[in-house]
Amino acid sequence: MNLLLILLPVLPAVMALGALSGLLGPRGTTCAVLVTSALALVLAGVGADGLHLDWLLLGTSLGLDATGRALLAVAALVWGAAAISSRPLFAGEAGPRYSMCFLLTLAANLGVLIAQDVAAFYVSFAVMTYAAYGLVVHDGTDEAVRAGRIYLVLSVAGECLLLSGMFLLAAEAGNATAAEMGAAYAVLTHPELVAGLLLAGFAVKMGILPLHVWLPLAHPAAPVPASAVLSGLIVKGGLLGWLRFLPDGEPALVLPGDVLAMLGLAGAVLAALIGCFQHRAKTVLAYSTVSQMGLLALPVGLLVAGRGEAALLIPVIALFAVHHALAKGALFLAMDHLKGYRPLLAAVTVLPVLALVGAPFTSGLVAKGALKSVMPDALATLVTLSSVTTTLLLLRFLVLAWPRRDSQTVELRRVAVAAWLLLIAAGLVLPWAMADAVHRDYAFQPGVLRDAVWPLLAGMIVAAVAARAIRPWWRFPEGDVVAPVERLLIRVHGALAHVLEDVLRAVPGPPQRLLSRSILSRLLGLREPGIPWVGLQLLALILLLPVLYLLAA
Amino acid sequence: MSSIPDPFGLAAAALLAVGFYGFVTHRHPLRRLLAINIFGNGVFMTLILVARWMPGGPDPIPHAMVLTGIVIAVSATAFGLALVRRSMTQEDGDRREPDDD
Amino acid sequence: MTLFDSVLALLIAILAWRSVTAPDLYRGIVLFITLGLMLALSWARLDAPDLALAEAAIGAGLLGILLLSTWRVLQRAAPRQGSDEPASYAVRWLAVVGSTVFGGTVAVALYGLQVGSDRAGAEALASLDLAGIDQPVTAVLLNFRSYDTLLEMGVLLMALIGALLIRSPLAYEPWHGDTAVESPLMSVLAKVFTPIVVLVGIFLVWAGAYGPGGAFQGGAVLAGAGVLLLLCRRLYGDADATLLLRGLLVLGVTAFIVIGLLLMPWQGAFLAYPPGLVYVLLVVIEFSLAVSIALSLLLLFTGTHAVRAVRS
Amino acid sequence: MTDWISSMFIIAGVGFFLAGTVGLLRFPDVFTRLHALTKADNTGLGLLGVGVALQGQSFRLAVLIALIWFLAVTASSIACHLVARHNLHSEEGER
Amino acid sequence: MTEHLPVLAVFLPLLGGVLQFLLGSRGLPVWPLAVAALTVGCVLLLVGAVGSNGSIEHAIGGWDPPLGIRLRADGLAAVMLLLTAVVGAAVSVYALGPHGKASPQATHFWALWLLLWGSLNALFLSADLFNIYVTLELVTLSAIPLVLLAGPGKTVAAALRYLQFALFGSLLYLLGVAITYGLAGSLDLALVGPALADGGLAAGLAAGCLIGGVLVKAAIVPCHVWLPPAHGNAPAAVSAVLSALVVKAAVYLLLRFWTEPLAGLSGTLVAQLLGALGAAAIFYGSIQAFRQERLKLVVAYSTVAQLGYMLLFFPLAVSQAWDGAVYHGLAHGVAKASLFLATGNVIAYVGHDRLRELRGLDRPLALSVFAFGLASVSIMGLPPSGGFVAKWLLLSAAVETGQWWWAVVLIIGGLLAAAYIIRVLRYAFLQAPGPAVDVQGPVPSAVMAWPATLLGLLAILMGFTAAPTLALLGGLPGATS
Amino acid sequence: MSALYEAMPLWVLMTSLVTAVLVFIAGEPWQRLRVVFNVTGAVLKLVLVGIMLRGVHHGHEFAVHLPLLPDLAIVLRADALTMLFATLSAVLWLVTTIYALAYLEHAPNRARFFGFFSLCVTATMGIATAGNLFTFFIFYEMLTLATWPLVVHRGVSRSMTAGRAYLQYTLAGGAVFLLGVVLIYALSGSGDFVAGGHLRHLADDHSGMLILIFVLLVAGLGVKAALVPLHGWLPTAMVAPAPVSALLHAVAVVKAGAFGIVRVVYDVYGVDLVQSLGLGDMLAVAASITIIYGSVRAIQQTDLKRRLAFSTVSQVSYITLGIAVGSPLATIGGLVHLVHQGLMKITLFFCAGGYAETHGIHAIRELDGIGRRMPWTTAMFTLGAFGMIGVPPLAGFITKWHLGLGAVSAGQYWVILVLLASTVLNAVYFLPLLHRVWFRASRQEDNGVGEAPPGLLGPILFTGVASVAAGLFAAFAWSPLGWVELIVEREY
Repeated sequence: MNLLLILLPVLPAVMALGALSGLLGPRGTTCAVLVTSALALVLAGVGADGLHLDWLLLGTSLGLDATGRALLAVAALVWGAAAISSRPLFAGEAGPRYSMCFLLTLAANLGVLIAQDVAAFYVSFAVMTYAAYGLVVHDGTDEAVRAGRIYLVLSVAGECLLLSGMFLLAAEAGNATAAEMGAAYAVLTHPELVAGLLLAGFAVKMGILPLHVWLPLAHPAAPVPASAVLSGLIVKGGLLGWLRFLPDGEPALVLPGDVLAMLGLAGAVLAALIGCFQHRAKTVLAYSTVSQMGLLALPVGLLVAGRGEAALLIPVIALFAVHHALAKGALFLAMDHLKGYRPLLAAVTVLPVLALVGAPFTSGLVAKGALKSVMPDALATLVTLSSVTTTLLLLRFLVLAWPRRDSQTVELRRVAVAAWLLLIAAGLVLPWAMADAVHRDYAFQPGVLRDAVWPLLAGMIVAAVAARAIRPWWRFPEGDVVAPVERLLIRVHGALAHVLEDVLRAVPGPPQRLLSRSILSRLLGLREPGIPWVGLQLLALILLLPVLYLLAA
Repeated sequence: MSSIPDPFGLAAAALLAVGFYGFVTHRHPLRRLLAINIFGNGVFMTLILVARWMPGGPDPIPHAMVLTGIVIAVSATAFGLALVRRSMTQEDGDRREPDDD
Repeated sequence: MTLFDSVLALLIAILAWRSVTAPDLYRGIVLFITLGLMLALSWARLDAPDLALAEAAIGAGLLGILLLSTWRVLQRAAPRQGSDEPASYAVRWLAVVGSTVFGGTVAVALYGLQVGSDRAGAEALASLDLAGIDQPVTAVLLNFRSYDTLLEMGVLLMALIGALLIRSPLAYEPWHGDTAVESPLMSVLAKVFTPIVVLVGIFLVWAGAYGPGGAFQGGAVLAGAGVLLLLCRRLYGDADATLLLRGLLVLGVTAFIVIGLLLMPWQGAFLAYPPGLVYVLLVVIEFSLAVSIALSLLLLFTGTHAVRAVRS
Repeated sequence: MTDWISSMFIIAGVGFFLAGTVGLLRFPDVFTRLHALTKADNTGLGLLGVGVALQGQSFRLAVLIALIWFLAVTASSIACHLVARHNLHSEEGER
Repeated sequence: MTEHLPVLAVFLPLLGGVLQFLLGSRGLPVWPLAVAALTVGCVLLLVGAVGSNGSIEHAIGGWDPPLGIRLRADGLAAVMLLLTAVVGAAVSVYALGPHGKASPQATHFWALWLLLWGSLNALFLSADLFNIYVTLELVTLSAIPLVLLAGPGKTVAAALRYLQFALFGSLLYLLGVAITYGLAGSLDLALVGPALADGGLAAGLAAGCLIGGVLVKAAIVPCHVWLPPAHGNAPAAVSAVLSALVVKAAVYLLLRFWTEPLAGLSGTLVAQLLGALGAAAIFYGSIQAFRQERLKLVVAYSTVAQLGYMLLFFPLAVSQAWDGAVYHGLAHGVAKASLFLATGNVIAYVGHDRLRELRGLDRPLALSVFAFGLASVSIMGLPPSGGFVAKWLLLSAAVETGQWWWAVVLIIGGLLAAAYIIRVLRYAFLQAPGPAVDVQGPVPSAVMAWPATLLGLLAILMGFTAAPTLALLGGLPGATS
Repeated sequence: MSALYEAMPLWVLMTSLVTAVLVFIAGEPWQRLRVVFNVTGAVLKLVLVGIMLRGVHHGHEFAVHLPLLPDLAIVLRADALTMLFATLSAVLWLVTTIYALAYLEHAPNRARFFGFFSLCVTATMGIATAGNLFTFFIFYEMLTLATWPLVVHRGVSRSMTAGRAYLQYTLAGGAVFLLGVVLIYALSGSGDFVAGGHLRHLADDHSGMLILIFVLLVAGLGVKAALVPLHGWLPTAMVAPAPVSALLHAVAVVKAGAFGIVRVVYDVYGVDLVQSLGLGDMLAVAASITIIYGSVRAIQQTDLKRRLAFSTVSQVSYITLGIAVGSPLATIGGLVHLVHQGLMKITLFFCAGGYAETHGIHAIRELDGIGRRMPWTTAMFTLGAFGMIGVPPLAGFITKWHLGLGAVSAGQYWVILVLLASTVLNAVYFLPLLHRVWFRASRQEDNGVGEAPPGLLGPILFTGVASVAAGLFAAFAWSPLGWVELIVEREY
């Protein structure tokens, strides 16, 4: 069974090469993805014990821990739906390239899920990052290229942080697997430095507050199925990194854990507020991802700071991640189907919105409920406050995304809608199935229900008031902080280039310039001495020799 | 050993000096050949002096050396003179490289 | 006698200086010939009779006539070139200082020479009887250091080949009998003098065995006779040499080498003569050398491949 | 006794040489100088030869000196003739 | 029998040359080649004999020194004879091309060439001061007419200047011999040493004249002005021999005098002076070579430069420096002969050697350009070549004796050599419409192309097999002194 | 073992030497014969190297002694380190020969080209199998001489100036190196390569001299290893035809310099002596400056091959950096990069050659949208580029990984900063290239010319896959990394 594990990333990778050469048509690509998803589902269901291949790369060990299995199931579903909905893109003019990127990202994503040791994880993580660039920049518009560039810059920066963290970790602990992480940190000389670097590295991918700027730019620029996968699954890669490579409860790691928690909470609130003032539905959704990831960072921060035992926190984090992935994936895929005026479909999209907000009887309820259950109550209230901001954000989304009456009807693709609906259904059912008994009955306690409803109502009231009060709806630039920073960087780069230019010109060229023209010309101007002078020199020589002999005697 | 300095020693030194002077200062090849011959005669004079100063009669070996030297000098000079004749009688154009300055 | 010697030495020095610094070439050459004669005289005084003869015959005589005839050829080709300006002032001044210092050093070195008695010369004189010739110089030339003499003949041959290659001969065209140019006395000169000179030459070669003289001096005198005939238009230079003439030219060298190589296996060394045959061999070698030298010097003078008598 | 006679001869010879040299220096043109040289020097040489032969006390030496004197005389006279002819021709050529 | 070999080595070519002059053009291609083959055979036998049982002596005429003259074939002489035989054989084969039966003055060429070969052998074997004077004259007076063979018109001035310097050098040398004889009373190299050692001013002057005379013949820098016009205008075969052997013989004499007659004299300062002369030769020669516009002049000036390396032995004076200097002589001899023969082929094909118009030659003259390349590797002293081994030995000697400045001279010399050689090689590779042709000669035949290539290959091979040659050479004579 | 088997390094050398001679003799018209010579030579060499590899793996010592001077011999010895470089050269020679045969289909002077080409490989093999400094120097200079005709192969004035610059640098470097070698032989009496170096006993009283010699040796080798002040010749030498710049400037010549530095540091001085004399830091600083400088200059270049050349300048210094840091892990990183950089860089140069040959693309801005028309070449180019950046599954990552670990274990933390800076810089000058290749619409009209001809594409694919395999299967026993671990474990 565990041999199948290795097949997960290898199959799509091989298919990607086929896609590049054009042998694998659009139909072939979709089938490939579906087959891989099916395999993933089977593995998620059955579960697989660890596999260690010492000849691959630096000695890779693969395996499926709890969160891994959960996310694997979700990944199968979301990738399958995204593949079905991006079938026209596979057939497009840049089809082979898009399908290669799509399959490569799928392979890397699955790799991330099953990789247990540091090197293998980093391999899949890096390939996922670079392959995703292909998805972000697919349209080729200037906006996409700019988003891609920022995405790359930040990703490369993130990779550097990760790399240095790993060097420090692996230098002392060798290629440690997730299981031995606790022991590894004990032996490290500067555990807090390593943890800090790893946290920051994965935070870039998760879009935690200061490093989130690429997300609101990249996701809207990418085509719809790509952004669905980006928001739903690839972002979760960072989460897995945290869970696997940061020990829980290390005394030295209190500071990084708390910092993460604070940033997560701030992110959840601020991102939602900024999101409200956006003018494109996909950007709003992107900001919603940033805010949800902030929420998710909170329990991880606590885990790392040792403020809660792992056994409680990890299932909650997994549950919340699954819930978010399914809901966000469905919402992004919906954008495809809301093009034509179809009120019925629009109504269906409200379901994942409600789930995200945490309305009763939705997956959000059990996920948020579980989240609050493990929190100290002060933080729990803050989490409920974040539900308000999330409601505001998603209302903004609904306002923007609701199909206008006059928009021209677009021919509906039956299969895509069916897959989308399946996804929504799974979104509603799966978290409930996953949550264990404690969470389920906790969700139905009266207090929790009350907490689930009042933020919804409060959100609606504030939205109504705001709609009237702020007449010209403010316009925050997408990716908020990035625009000024980018301008600053461009100016600095220009200045640096000039300085470099002068320095290089000052450095002397190849050696012949060293022999300055005058010396060389004078040397070459040397003419043969005439015979008289030669005679004199000979005479001088003959007289000099006896003198030297006498002197030396 | 001869009591007072043998006058011919000075003559030999004079010949050598004049020969060297002639070789250095003169540009015309014929005059230079003359100077070389004078220098040669100076050397032969030295050899003969050395032969004469040996106690017990003139030493035949330096004499043989001088004789051989004279024949070689003459043959070389004859060859030189032929060269000079050829270089001078060629049409003046390319006759003399601007070698002596 | 030292007074005579010092006057002679002073005369030589002055002649040499005047010859080098003579304003024009002709004067230089004439002074050089006189210097040659004076040198011959001084070497006679330094009791080196062989060398005096050689210097007079070869150094002054043959070289003199060569210089004069070359000068005449140059005179006809480029009249003014004899007296071109000497080198720059600085060079001349430095040359004077340099050469006087050089002369002085040589003089000091010569007079400081402690000439010992255990010399190669003494040994040569001691083993003279083994050499089969009682004239020491000729014994050294033909027996003790015969290798040098052999190589020297090679030099002569090479110089001749070199001169031939240059193809600028002094050859005098055959005389066609127009008396306006020729004075009657020339035929007298040729008829009276030539036999005497040839006689003296042969005598000199023969006398080498027991007194001053020898192949070189004799050969030179014979060459002189040849030159005389040339000047009197009895001989003229000719381009194609017969095998016989070339044979005579190389006779000296070949005889020497062949005798040396043939005797080597028996005597154990190159040019080691068997005691019995020493005298005979040396005479044979002496005469072949003389013939080669005479002919070589004559051809060196004419610069042609051969000389041919005028059919009157 | 013979010393007296030989010294007499030698002094006469030198005298003739002296005359010849003075002639050489003083005479205006080529021909006169040639004349002085050949005549005076040859006789001077003859006298010197006799003087030296007397000193030498051997008949063979005397014959040799006579032969040398004879050669010297013929050579110098022919030489003088040729030089004169040459100058004569060259002067004719110039005029 | 072996002690007769030196005599045969000298007199076979001499007799051959004389008889060639006698026979005229009748026995042309066969006779000289036969004599050449015999000489090479004799030299090889001699070298073999020296290799196996040390130096061989032969007193000529049966008279032992100080009276008679002795021929001595020791390590150094054997090595130089071997070099002469190798280069001689190659040049003889090459000369069949331009100086074959039909060419003008062929008899004179072959006569003079055999005489030159004989005199070179005589010089290397001679161990008597005056005899060396005579052999030096022999070598010069056979070399100068050979230069004239390239058409008297354009070579007479060069030959005249060469003769003047050669004559003056020889007479200066003879003055040295005279004073030495005065001091020592004998002429044999071995016997003269002690007398010169305590001779004071006279010995100093004698040594000065000896060295001065030989420096003129060896064309070391102040007195090199006669070499470039002579070697530059001579026919290819002749300039190869001149540069590789004749000039080398003079430097050989310097080495010989330094280690035998003048060994007694305390020559530390003189050694540094000679080293300085060598360095000046290297720099001046290279810079002039870099300036020349004609290919043969570049190669001629390169000779002036390369001879400087052999002079570096004197200041170093350790046995390694001795091996290095002699081995450099050999490597340079072989490489320089190859260069000149290759240049000869170029001139035979194109009619001129103006460097700027020699483009695109590597197609028609592939073999010659290849030979030129191989030889220039040795000239530049780059591995794997004989030149490099010599440079290595000299460098190690310089470093061991702590005189690092000679090491710097060697290094810079190598770079300068590379500068002027690459400037020439560049034209072979330059892709252009082909060389400007004055008179289109035929593509050089095998007999002209292969000698140069074989010599080039030998120069490279010498980079690998230095041990046997150095064993033959034997260490620094009188290394103990 | 039979003497024949013992002298295996010599036969390896002879195969390419004999090929060179045969090709020269065959001359221009015999095109088909020349192809046969070349290919058989390359294959034969590969087989022999394979046999030697197996032999060395079992611990068998191959050695050949050619006595040159009484106390000095040319020694050809095959130890583990030799086999690393020899295998790389042998494999890449075969690949490049096939590539060159296709590339120079109708070019003039091919006999001359392939002759000197084989000579170069002989020199490289010589460098790899050299047993002492003297033999190393002989083949080091022979390499210069053999490469010059290739650089000036085109014969146009531009390649002539490039040739001159190349020679000025390399000959000057060679001279300095010779001085160093002579000093070593004078000081210690022998220059043999002995694991752990043979100069330790001189350390106390000759430290000053040892430092001077080290500087000389590294300067001499630095020219070919393109350390910063001495790298000027590499970008200008890009004028040479693609196979030349591929094998020589990305693999043989540049690697010879780096390999030399490895030999000097490990087998002449010994690591601890180098560290104790403080030379390790000096070398590390020099290498770091080169890495940064090379990358910065690469960013500025507009011509593709010049950018790759500067990238070579910076990448080769990884090897020097790995050695300079000195800890076993860093050494592994440095040495394995010798192979990885070879594979990746040769792929990039092959692709550049492919672009130039099929579409006449030289400048970077002409690369737009080539991915669509030459997907496979561009895919390999992408793999090579990512490898250069150090993206994980590829070989580059393995090197960076080990260098990083080595640096940390040696306590040189600043080295990690250098590694990261170089990764960022590499990304800055490779990623826009990749973007332009894949995501830009191509400006040139579609003239029907599609993928590169098979002769070019085959080698590209081979080297591309090889670089991926070297990364993926790194831990495999027979992979470059496995072999390097064997070296490190044997040497120290």
